[in-house]
Amino acid sequence: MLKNLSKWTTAFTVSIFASLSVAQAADEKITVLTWNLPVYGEKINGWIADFHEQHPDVEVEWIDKKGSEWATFFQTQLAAGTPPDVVNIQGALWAEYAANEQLLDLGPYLKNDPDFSGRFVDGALDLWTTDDGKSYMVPWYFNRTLLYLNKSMLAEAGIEKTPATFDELMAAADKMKGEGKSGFLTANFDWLYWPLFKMNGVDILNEDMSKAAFNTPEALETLTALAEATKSGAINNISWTGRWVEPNTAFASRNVGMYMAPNSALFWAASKADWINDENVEVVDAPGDWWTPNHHGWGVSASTKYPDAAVDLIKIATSDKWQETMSSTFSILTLNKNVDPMLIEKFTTEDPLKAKILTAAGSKLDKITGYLKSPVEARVKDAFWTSVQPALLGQVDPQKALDAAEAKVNRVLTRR
Amino acid sequence: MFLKPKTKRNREIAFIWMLLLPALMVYLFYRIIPLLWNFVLSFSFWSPGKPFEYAGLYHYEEMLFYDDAFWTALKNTAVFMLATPISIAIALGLALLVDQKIRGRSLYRTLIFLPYPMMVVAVGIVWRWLYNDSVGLINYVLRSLGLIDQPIAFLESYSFAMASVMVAAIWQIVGFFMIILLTGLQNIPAHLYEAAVIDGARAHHRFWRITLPLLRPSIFLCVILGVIASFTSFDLIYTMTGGGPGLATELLITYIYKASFTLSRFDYAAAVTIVMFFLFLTLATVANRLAGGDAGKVDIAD
Amino acid sequence: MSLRSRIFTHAILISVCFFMLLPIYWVIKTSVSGENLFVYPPSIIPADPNMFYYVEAWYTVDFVQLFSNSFLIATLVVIVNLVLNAMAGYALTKHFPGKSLVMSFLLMSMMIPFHATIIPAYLLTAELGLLNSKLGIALPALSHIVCILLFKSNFEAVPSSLIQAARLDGLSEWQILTKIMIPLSKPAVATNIILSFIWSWNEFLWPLIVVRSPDQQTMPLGLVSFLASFEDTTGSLYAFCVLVVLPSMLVFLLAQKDFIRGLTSGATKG
Amino acid sequence: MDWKSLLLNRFSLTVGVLVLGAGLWNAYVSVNDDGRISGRVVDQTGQPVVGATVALSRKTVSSVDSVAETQTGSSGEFSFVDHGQYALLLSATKADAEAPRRTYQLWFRNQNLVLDEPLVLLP
Repeated sequence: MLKNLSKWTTAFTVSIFASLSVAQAADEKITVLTWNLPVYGEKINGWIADFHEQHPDVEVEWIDKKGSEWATFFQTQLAAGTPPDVVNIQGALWAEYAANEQLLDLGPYLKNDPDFSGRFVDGALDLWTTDDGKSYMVPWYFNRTLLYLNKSMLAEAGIEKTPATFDELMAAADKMKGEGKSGFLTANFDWLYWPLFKMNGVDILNEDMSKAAFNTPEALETLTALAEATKSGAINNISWTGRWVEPNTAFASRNVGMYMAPNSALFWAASKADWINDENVEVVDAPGDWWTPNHHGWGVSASTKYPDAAVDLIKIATSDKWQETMSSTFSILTLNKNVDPMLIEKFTTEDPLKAKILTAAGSKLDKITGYLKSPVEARVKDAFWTSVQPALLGQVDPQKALDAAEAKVNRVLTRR
Repeated sequence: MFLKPKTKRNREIAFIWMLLLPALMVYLFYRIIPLLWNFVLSFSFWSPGKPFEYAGLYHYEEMLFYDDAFWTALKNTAVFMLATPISIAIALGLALLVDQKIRGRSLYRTLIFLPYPMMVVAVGIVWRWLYNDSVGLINYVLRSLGLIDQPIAFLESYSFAMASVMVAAIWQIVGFFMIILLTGLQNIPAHLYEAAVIDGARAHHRFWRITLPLLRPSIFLCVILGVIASFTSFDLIYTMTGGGPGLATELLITYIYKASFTLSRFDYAAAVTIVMFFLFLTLATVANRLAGGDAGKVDIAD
Repeated sequence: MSLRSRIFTHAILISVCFFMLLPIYWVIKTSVSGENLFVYPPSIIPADPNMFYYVEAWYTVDFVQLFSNSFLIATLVVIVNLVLNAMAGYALTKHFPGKSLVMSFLLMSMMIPFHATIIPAYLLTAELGLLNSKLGIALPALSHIVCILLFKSNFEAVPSSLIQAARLDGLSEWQILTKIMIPLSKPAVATNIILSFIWSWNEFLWPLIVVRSPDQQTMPLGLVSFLASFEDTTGSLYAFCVLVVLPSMLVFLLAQKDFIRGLTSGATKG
Repeated sequence: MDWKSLLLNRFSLTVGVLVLGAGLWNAYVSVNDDGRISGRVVDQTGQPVVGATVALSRKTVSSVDSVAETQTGSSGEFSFVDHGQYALLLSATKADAEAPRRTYQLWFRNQNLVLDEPLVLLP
């Protein structure tokens, strides 16, 4: 009986193993991980074809994960010691992996290949360069915050001058509020709301990123003003609760006077609402010209077995040929010297608003704020935001919120 | 004479373990070993690709004295768990109704159960949209009935977010509980009621004295499934609110996930996991005592 | 039952059913009308319904691949669950040293949240060489404790006289399990099938981690990648939701008679 | 359980119906999926337009990709083969005149399509 059973069990186990386990990867293979681009498959297959011309013997595997699950996947792969070779990382997340020595310094590759390093807009590479001069990523596509003005609402409220300071911005927002209408809206994920603080001279951290620097009287004033404006309806409270769809939709519904968001957000809204065009929308820099990026770059895992091949794939991905496709598919800047002007040129007649927005997005690259090249960036963000969000929504006293945020952020910076 | 039964008994025991082993292996690999790993991790500093480093009670201290998010998540979890007794109460009411000899009762049973097989991610997407403040159905209905003037952003409001998520969770599971309780109801021997009627017991007496005590195993099963469901509610919270606004709907399980993968503090998340495990274990032991002691008896058909 | 209480009962049940069905109706309505973000007030009956969102959903993801992956995994999970749970359930009806230890081992396992164990579980699966395979996705779900307990109590309800008779007939323990116990425990089998199918079909986080290549993706992953490309604003997303949810609904609707009747008839054998 | 009840229970029946439906649908698709589009371009007065450029494009999430172009023939007719789309946009231009973009949704990829109404060039 026992014999029978074990025989049966073995047979069963063997058969399911045989039928369902997939043979593990081929010998030479590099894996590419993208962020939230399942629709781009065809084009990525194009890169792979180009790549095979150079490396006929190296297989390429492409994986895409949605933004919210990207980190979960990547971290698990890191833990297992099998990170994808070529990774597309959003925002400042790379700093953490770089600090943990999980990303390759691309500096030598950039130095050895002037064509590679020379294809990017001046200053573009700095976005991913650390203080000690290491370049961990190269640009793939670039978004940054701008201020979009709903012209008809501004005209209705009798506002002729574009707000140039925080106070003017708040005053204008207040004038435009009304039944179902609000004056100002911002996207808030990552640090996208930070220009509001920066235009009042508030920084997140001090110079050497060792301590919180935001608990100042200016910050208190800013926070109080934002909370009051939110309460009065001058600021749409989706600013502090929405993610992506919600704020974009709110602006698209034409009831919001001013919208501070990355350019891709506006294009998304424009694809849903016809009224968003050159006639009805003006685009300007936020007061003080401050902006926060929402950008994507390419890096190579430090543990890759084929660093040269991985870099070659990145070169293909950032080449003029494929960046042209990228830029025209998504109407997006690539920080590629040759490609971006062509894209803007193409839109000047076809869609003047897009041309204007992209021109603005590609300028004043030094006015960046809310971008921490810190390994604990995500923790600082979480500590700050979970304390300050309730204050913005009128749940907590602003000073208490700032104190709590400061304590938490400082603890994040000192703990291991 | 003496040896033979012993070997027979031995063989029987070996056979029993043969039967048990495959299932136990699954739990060993995917529950117990990971738990031990978490246990070790909770006393270390670690991040993916780094070696373990002894940390002592660092993470536990952090949790107890510095991390208000943990306490909020704990409190929210306690609140969220109320969804289980609420669903059981509603399910019991429904079970009593569909247990009666009425026309179309099997149709009612089916329809009420229908939400349960739905994928939680899809349920989250749908409910998020029903709750939407500008175009959501719920706001539309409330506004057209004149109950509210201003639309309510349910999932973005501190006061409503948790309740809104709980409504969705209850909506999904209540039919399942109803079926389990219905099973229990139908297994209560009819003669007990008949005897009670003869004794002159009123309806509510019969309910409290006969129905409820005899339903205890079924109710306990619901409680256990409810606890498991509150783990899987991760998907629901994750798709509906992501724990927000602020920490208003952050549960322990979503907090563990966030600490691990968003903040890459796996070591700290492990400590929270261990605390959560012992909390639930205590809770289950207490519930088990209340249910009569033998959790093994728990079942649908008893 | 008086007429009044009958009407009262129906009124309650109808309104409950209405509440249960409303979200489902709403998904279906949107999947054929696509009206969503910019339409207020929402229309109750879809204006100009069409099936083109389903066409778009179908072609946006490799539906056949997703479906067959999910289906194969669910089938594997259901079959192995039946075998493992019935075996373990049968073993637990017997007395043996260490039984209470096993019971507490099982109950303890139930208290461990799977989401907190992803990384070690992943590392273990990697050791087994089963990453990115259907078996790897299925492994953690191959047994469910609730179903083990279910089998146990169903088996305990089988009259012992029947088992004695079988023993006298010379049936081995294994034959008793397969020839007597399981045929007499249809309710447990039906419940096990439904529950393990639903749970496997809907599992989201574990496949997300284990799966690397698109050809191993399951339906929930397809849904999430759908969200990534469309956010939640299009009719095709809801069309895909319907397609995702349909199979588990279908399994339930087909088996529900056995499921509900099966469950309710459990004790009559005792 | 004999073969009849095995065959006629609701599980086999449901699966059978589904398989049958899928089979019929696939048969229908394979007959009609040559991806032929044919139609005509006319001007405002209804006269066929010769030599107009007809553009076939598709809408993606964020842009409109052009797929193919052709010229109308002597009676204003045009056709495409093997278009490979399940939803497509058609527009026509000649000199300054332009026919507004029209959307066609199809039941399956590469479905044959005969335009009921001609594309009308507007100045």
